[in-house]
Parts: sequence; structure tokens; C-alpha cells
Amino acid sequence: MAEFFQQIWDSFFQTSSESPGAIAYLVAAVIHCVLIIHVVAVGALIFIWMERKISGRIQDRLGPTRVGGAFGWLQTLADGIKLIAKEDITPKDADAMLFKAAPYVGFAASYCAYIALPFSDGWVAQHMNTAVFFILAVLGIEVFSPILAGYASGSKWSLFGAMREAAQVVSYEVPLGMCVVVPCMICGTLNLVTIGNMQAGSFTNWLAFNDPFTFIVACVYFTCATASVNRAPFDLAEAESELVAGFHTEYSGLRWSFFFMAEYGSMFLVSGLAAILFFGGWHGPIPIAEPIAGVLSLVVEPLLNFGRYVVGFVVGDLGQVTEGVVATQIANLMGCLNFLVKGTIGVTVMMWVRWTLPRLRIDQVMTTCLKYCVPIAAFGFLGALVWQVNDLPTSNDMPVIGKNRFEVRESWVYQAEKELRTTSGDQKSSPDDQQPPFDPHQATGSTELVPQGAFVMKGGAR
Amino acid sequence: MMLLAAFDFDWHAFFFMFFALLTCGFALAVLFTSNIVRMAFYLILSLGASAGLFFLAGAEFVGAMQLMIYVGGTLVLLIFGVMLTAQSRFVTMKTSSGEWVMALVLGGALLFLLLTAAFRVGDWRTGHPNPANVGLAESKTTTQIGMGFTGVRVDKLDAPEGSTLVSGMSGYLLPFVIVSVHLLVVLVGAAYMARTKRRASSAGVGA
Amino acid sequence: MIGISPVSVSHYLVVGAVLFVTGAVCMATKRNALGVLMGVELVINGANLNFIAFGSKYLRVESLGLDGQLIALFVIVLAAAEAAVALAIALNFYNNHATIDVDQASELKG
Amino acid sequence: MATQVDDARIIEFDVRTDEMLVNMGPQHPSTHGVLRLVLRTDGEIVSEVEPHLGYLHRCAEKIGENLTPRQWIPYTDRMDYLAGMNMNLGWSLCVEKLIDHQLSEKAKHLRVIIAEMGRIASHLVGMGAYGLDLGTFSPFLYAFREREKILDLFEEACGARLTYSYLTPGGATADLPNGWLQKCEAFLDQFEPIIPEYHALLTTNAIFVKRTAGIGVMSGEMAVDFGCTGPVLRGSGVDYDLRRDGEERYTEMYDGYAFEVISQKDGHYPKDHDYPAVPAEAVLGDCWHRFYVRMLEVVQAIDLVRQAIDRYSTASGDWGVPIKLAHKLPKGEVYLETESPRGQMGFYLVSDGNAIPWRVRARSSCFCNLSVTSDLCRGCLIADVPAIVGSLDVVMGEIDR
Repeated sequence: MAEFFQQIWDSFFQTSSESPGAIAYLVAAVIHCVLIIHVVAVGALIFIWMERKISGRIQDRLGPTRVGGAFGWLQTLADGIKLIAKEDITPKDADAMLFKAAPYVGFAASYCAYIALPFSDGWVAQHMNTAVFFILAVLGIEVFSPILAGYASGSKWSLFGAMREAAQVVSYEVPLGMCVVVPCMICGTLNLVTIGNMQAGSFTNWLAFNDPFTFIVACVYFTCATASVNRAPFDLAEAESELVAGFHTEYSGLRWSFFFMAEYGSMFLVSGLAAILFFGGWHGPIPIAEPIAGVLSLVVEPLLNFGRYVVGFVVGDLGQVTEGVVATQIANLMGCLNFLVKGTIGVTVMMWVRWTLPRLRIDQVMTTCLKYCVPIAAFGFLGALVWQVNDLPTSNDMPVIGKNRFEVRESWVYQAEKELRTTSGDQKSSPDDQQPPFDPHQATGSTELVPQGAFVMKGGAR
Repeated sequence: MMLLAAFDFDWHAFFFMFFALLTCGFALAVLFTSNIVRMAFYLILSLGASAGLFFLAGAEFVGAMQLMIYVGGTLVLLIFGVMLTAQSRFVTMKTSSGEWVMALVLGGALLFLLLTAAFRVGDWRTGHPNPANVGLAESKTTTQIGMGFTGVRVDKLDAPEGSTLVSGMSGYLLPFVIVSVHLLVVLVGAAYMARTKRRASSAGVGA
Repeated sequence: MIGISPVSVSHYLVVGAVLFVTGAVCMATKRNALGVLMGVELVINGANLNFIAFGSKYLRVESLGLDGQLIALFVIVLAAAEAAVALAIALNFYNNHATIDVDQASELKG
Repeated sequence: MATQVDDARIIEFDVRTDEMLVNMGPQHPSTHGVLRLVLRTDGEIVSEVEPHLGYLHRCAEKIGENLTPRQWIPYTDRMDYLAGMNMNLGWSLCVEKLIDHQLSEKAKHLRVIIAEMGRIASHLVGMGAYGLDLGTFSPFLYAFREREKILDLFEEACGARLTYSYLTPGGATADLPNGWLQKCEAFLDQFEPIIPEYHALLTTNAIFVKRTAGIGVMSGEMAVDFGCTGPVLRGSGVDYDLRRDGEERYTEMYDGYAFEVISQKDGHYPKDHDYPAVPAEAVLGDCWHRFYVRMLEVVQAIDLVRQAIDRYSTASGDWGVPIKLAHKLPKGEVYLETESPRGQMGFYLVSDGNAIPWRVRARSSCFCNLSVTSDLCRGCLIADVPAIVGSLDVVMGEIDR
């Protein structure tokens, strides 16, 4: 993205430098930050409204109907204004510094994890090779928010909530990690953009339908994700019938709302991660985005070229839009919508579950994790592994998955043979010598999969 | 052009300074705080910032690992320990000023020694002439790390034969297995040790 | 900013040294067993930073390569194991003495 | 260490932990009303629960000694405010027993209709609130949706939705309005098919069963020893219901009605309807059985109301004109217990011959039911405390009076 702004900068001020300049980086970074914070904050706004409407419909009532029109669109905004206006109370017995800092820790972690979450092909703030791992790691940090809040509040109920949260989240990270490993193993990469692109095409290419085991793993993932973001029936840390309100008992006003923004942010995050890892990411169930985008670009591209032509009178000739860029970006935009819809469906399922099921007890939550989720996830992992190793038929018709796995495996064999030859001193050629040396940089297979037209953060800030 | 040049400073250096100051600052905060829970909080921030330094040095995987295992795992364990052993709320244990003086003098001496050593070697001091030119592919170390753990050094393929690729000693397969078993044994042992036994008669203080 | 551009291994070593010394002083001065444990974590992290710095391709032309990162990973895992054991010791100590003040652990003193 | 394990003086325990005293209530979202439970906890495990009462004490009995029996009727509404009709009934019967007032057939059937409708309304709250205790919100609103319809019917009959003062000594304040019976039947026809929804959401829900089955197990003997009554007693398998086993003056209301007492006999519940099966984990006398008995009693009450409507429309006599406001009471003392939704609600009245009683006392069912809390909760987890207290379905207004 920095290069893109550099282009703009160059085109306006007739400068040109080898690498993108400081301004370009700054602008790109600010835009990324603003976009992501809107996903978290506005997302929370919408999801809280959705939760009210959905819970209302589930419970045979209407939910908000007044603020901002018939559907109560602005109810959350009104609540937000109320929360801002509310007095921010710090209890006498609280550790004031930690008490005040705790909500921001959770929000920052939830927000931070979005850095690595792609919204469409290449539409990601930081294109990371270890995106999956990064997101899990940052989500793991979020647990400090309830722990610190619970401990610093100086209330016994808060402390109970904090202990429950810590025990629960740390336990559920284990099966969650196991589930996440399965798509990474099949695709041979931790790069979310690559994993998403490996599911292009129709819905049969989605990794959840790759083989029976991945489907099991997808279900376990969703269960564990629900638990790790503390949603019912695993919302023990804030169980209102037992612990008053759990770790946020003593909070009020804006600080309290930060906990909720973090919660809804993580809900969408884990749902989006599920969408990318198991349900095709930004690819719709039927591959119609690109033809439509192609048709649309026939209209949009001349318009853009005309715009550039007009602006060119003022700042100098800008030239034409690169061929194919518009179609790619329109397809990406549709993919982004696809992804948002999938993530929202995941969030909706979580809400549906919350308003239907009773809450589990703490020992049952741990039992669910250690006696059910972990073994099932391990079983699914092993099954998927066996399926892949034996090249059993999958519904996925993308050749790249097989190819990628092949490359990694072949390189292993190649390397082992090379070492053997070195040891035995046998320098003579063997039939395998025709095989080209393995290039480790191609092993993740990501470079060839990012469409050439995408100018968004392909290799970005380095 | 002039404007651009004025802004064209080294972002790498900027973020290094940012994370380095956070790391060191919170590490010192750990040292000078007496409240154990706040110490843990500062430690989280310090280690989190040092994960930022890892990312900055191109070690994405290690940085994420630091966040996941260290910050998300070890420190949660530590806070558990704090909660389990806190007799009164917000425990504070004072250190005598004599100990402080001793420790700071020795620490200062050690710091002086290390800082001197840090700038001793010219090659360490100069830095990379153009870090922006390091290829993106160079930063993709995750596969290489994974292969390294399974005993295959894909990053050393172009090294002259015999120089590093001695069979069985070039990869990290054996250490990886050992450390896995070690971790398992340690966790089982720690769980056994924490689950202690005590005399039934002495309900109060210690056996 | 200008003074440390380009960032070199030495700068990382300075941060590592500060972490190391802070951790060491922390271990020496804290009476709370968990405080001592936190000092150990700082020391380990300081050392780890050096491994990363020497292994980074962005800081030196002739870097240590992948070994730096690999060893850093081992250090992180071993630090986790160390923390588990140390915590178990601290808890055991607390169980037996009802305190975690390490100055009280003097029963073996001659 | 291994060599010492055989030593009897060595006990094994987890990490050393300190006990904590926490207040659950009186301001706590889970406790029903203003019940205050002081929990002594060791981590998540509760070692002791001590209920503290009296936050809703309003001197109702003392007020009763300064008012005539009919004037005191509104105060009985405010005892068990979730089943005001049944409270009215208990006091009315008690007064009628003192003045030896005989009711017409029609008035008796009217009382059965009203009392059983009150039982449904009360059990709906008990059921919904129990879901709330276990952390599910929707069944609560489903229950209230149906309860509202009952309250609409009550409002039509007496003008009030919570504090009815409808049944009074002598009969009722008014006859049922025209068309009321049809509306009531329409409600029952609409309500009965909904009950499987409650069973799906709660009774047979896997998580619900896990949370309630085998929790807070109370044997029949223990229930009898503590003086538990109502669904709490029958949930422990004791076959005892005042509608069948009570005093003549009360049971004659139900003469000729076909109903079976809801309690597990020989491992089976009465088979007059299709009930969901008892899960394998459930132990007789646990929270699940107490809840189940309530659910079955709702079905039973529907049956009784249907029978009563048939009889009422063909019965002779009037609805029962209330006694005079200052009816002079004969000298003497009476005590009468009725089966209210929460158990045996007894009223005691001593008269010295004036219009105003000399002594009035009420025997609370919830008070006895709550007294088992401490024993049932010993050694359970914190999350079980709301589950157990909720399964007792106490109303503090009745306990504190």
C-alpha cells in the first residue's frame, strides 16, 4: 500500500525516489489503523444492535424499536452516549492504575489481532507469513484484561471471574491451536492470504469440506473459539447469576464499554478466522465474483481513466489505469463483502447459541475442553494428516494444494539423500540429480498466488 | 522534494527506539515496583515490547512465539502463582536499602561491562547498509525454521558441501525431540510438586 | 533518531544488556519468590534478544542466520519449563511456610 | 515423598488456598428477592452456606391482629406475591373454618379454577427464573409471555394483575365475568402445546441436565425431617399432597376430580400424559426432579382447570357472597393448611370473640424449604448454589412476611 501512496505522492509532486518515502508509509499506516479501528468499533456498534434484535426475536419480542427509526438502528449509539456520560467510578479498594489500564489491554489486543486478518485477497494491514500464529498469540494476550481487571477491582466476585477466565482461556488455547493447525497443514503455510486463496472456486473447495476430518475440526474450532472469546454457554467469567457480573462487576461507563468492544471485536475476529481457515474466506460459494467484476470494470475503468485524464490537466499527465487492476479490485471488494457476511454469520450463530443454551459449570467447561475438545481435535488432526499423506480423494480441485505438499515432501527426501551422499562420500550422480534443487522461498507458495494486480501491501513496509 | 527528504527518516530506527524504550522502561519498572501484581503487569508489557523488537529484527515466528508462549502462557502461569500465594491483597515486600545499594552497584558494573562489550566489535556496530534491500523472501523464515526443527537446513543448501552439512548435526531434530520430552516431563513434575502432601495434624503453619 | 541509524547489532545488545542487568538486580533484591522468578524471565529475555539480533538479516550483512532464531525458540520453550518448575517450587514453599518470602527459606543454613 | 503416602497423618491436598467469605445477596442478580447467602468458599468449592433472612419483613402477621379477616386479605397477596390467589384461598378457608361457613358447589369449583390457574402462573415464574439461574434468558421470557395471559384473565376477573384479593372468606369478591370460561379454555388449548417447548429448552436440554441432575440431592427422609413441602418434598419421591391428604374442608374442593399426586412411585411418574423421560444421570431428590415435578404439576393443573370449568358451568348455587367486612368471629382457634404452589401454606387464627382476630400466624412453606439450603450446598461449587436455591423456588415475601 505504501507504494501506492508513493505513486500518488509522486504524481502530485513530481518526485520520485527509489523506495517509498516516509509520508507514504505514514499515510498508509494511518489509513490501515483507521480502517481497522472502524471494523472493531463500528463492528461492535452493529453487533450489539444485532444482538439486541436477534435476542429480541428469539425471545418473541421486538428489541429496540425507537432510537433512529423503526429498527432502532441508533440504539447502540444512544447507549454509547449514555456510557460516556456515566460517572467513571474507581472503587476505594481497587489498585487504581491497573484498574484503569485493564480495559485498554483487552481492547488493544483485540484490535491488534486485526492487523494480520485479511478481509479480501491481499486486503490486509500487514501481510504476514505467520498471520495465523500471530492472531492466536495476540488473542492469547487478551486474557490479561479480565485477569488484571478482576484482580485490581478489589472485589471477590471480580477475582472469581478473573480466575475462571484465566483457567478457561488458557485451557481452550490448546484445542484451538490444534484445530487451526489443520488448515495450515493442508495448505502448507501460515499465511492467511494464501490459505484463503487456496479455497477459490466453488464451495467444495472450502477446507471444511476437504475431508470428513476437517469438517469435524471446523466444528471443534467453532466451539473452542466460542469458549475462548467467553461467549455463552462458556461465559463463566461474567456469569451474572453466580458472580454478579464477574470481572467487570466494578466497572462503569466508558471503561466498561471497552470490555464489550473487545468482546465483540474478538467475536468477529474468531468468526473471520473460521471463515478464512475453513469456509473459503473471501470466496463465495459459487465463483461468480470475477466474471461480474470483469463486466463492471468495463464501465468503471473508462470512468477512472477519464478522471485521471481530467486531473492530469492540473498535475501533469497521469497515464491510464493499469490493465486489469480495476477488475481485480472490484472482485476484491466483492470478496470483502463475502468475508464480512461470513464473519457476521459466525457472530450470529454465537448469538443464537447464547440466547438458547444454559451456562455450563466451571468443571464442565474444563471437562468439555480437556476430555472432549482436545481428543476430538487431535483425532481430527491425525485423520486429516493421514488423509493428506495417503492422497485420499478430496473435494478440492485446486492443484496447488497437492503441489505444495509435494514440494515440501520432495525437498525433504532430496535433502536427506544429499546428506546421505555427503556422508558416504558417493559423489556420483543418481537419477534424482535431474530434479532441480529445492527453493525454500517458494515453499510457502504464497508469492505466485497473490494476483499481480493487487497493490495492497504486497510485501509492504520492508 | 525537500519536504520529502526532511521526512525521509529511518522508520526502522524509529520503531527500534520506540520498542527499545518500552522494553527497558518497563523492565526498570519491574525492578523498582514493590507491588507484585504491578510487577507482573510491567513484565507483560516489557516482554510484549521485546516481541516487537523481534518482529523488527525480522523474526516474525519467534516474535509470535514470544507472545504466545511467553506472554500468553508463562506469564498467565506466573499471575496464577501470584494470586495463589497472595496472603493479603496487593502484596508488598520491602527490600532493605543496603541490599539496594549493593545490587545497584554490582548491576551498574555489570551493565558497564556489557555495554563496553556491545560496542567492541566493529561489525556489530556498523549495521546493515541498506536493510530495505533485504529481500522479502529472506524474511520468510517460518518454513525454514520448521524444516530446521525436523533436521533439514534448507537455509544452508547453497553452503559448500562439508562445511556445515555434516550429517545428523546440521539440523535441530534431536534437540527438538529432547526439548519436547523435557517440557512434558517438567510439566508433569511441576504438577506433581505443586500438589503437595502435608501432615494432617498441622492445620496451621507448615509441617 | 539520527544517532542510531542504521540500527545495528550493538543497539540490540544494549537493550539486551539492560534487560539482563535489570533482571539480575531484580533477582538480587526481590524478597518475593515470584519477584525473583520475574527477574529470571527478564534475564532470559535479554539473552534471547541477543540471539535474535545476531541472527537477523536486517542488522548485519553476514548474520548468524537461522540458528539465532532456532536457539531463541529453544530458549523460550525452556524458559516456559523453567517457569513451571520455579512456580511449583514457590507454591510448595508457600504450602510449607505460608509465605513466599525467600529470606524465610533458611532452614538449611548452618 | 512416596514413602510417606501410607502414613495416616499425611493428607493429600492441592495447592494451599485460603477460605473466602462472600455475600451472595441481598443485592445479587441470582438470589430470589432479598435473600442473603453468606458463602464460605475455598476456591470454587463452597464449604458452608448460611442464609440470612428478614430483609423483607413487613410485620404482616401483626397487622393481621389489627384488621378484620377480610381486611387482611390484601396482606396475604403480598406474602407469596407470585401466587396471590393461593394465599387468598388459604386465609379464606381458615376463616371459614372458624365461622363454620359452608360454600356452594359453584363457589368451590370457582376456587379450584382460580387456585389451579394461580398454580400455573406461579410455576411458570419458578421455571423461567430457574432458567435464569442457570444462565439462559429466553425460557424466562417464554414463561412470562404465557403468565401474562393468565394475569390478563385474572385482571378480567378481579381487576388486579399481581395483588388480587379475589378469593375472600365467604367465596369471592365477584363472579367470573361473562365469557371468561371460554377465554380460559382458549388459553389452556393454546398453552398446552407450548409445554414441549419448555421441555426442549430446559428439561431435556443436555446442559440443563448436566447442571441439575445429581446436584443438591435430598432424600425423602431428609425432606420430611426438614419439614419441606410442595414440589420440593414430592421431588424427593414422597407421595404427599394436601389436595388429597389434607383437611376435609380443603380436600372437599377437589372431591370427584381426577388427579394423581405428582411424585415418583416405584421409579415412575404418573402416566396420565406424555412426559419426557427421566435422564439416566438424574437422582431422585435432585434439582432436576424438583424442577420436573413443577413442570408436571403445570400439566396437572391444566387438567384440573378443565375439569373445574366443566363442573362450574353446570353447578348450582352462587359464586359465594363474601362475609361482612366486620363479621364477628366466634371465640376459638383454628389452623388450616392448603397446598400452595410452593408447599403447605398454613394459617393460624385465634379469636377472642371480636371481629378482629387476637392472634394471626402464617406457616410459611418456603421458610422450611429454604432451611435445607445449608445442607444441600455443602461441598458444591459456586455455580451450584443458584441452581440449588433456584430449585427450591423460594419467595422471600412469604418467608419474611
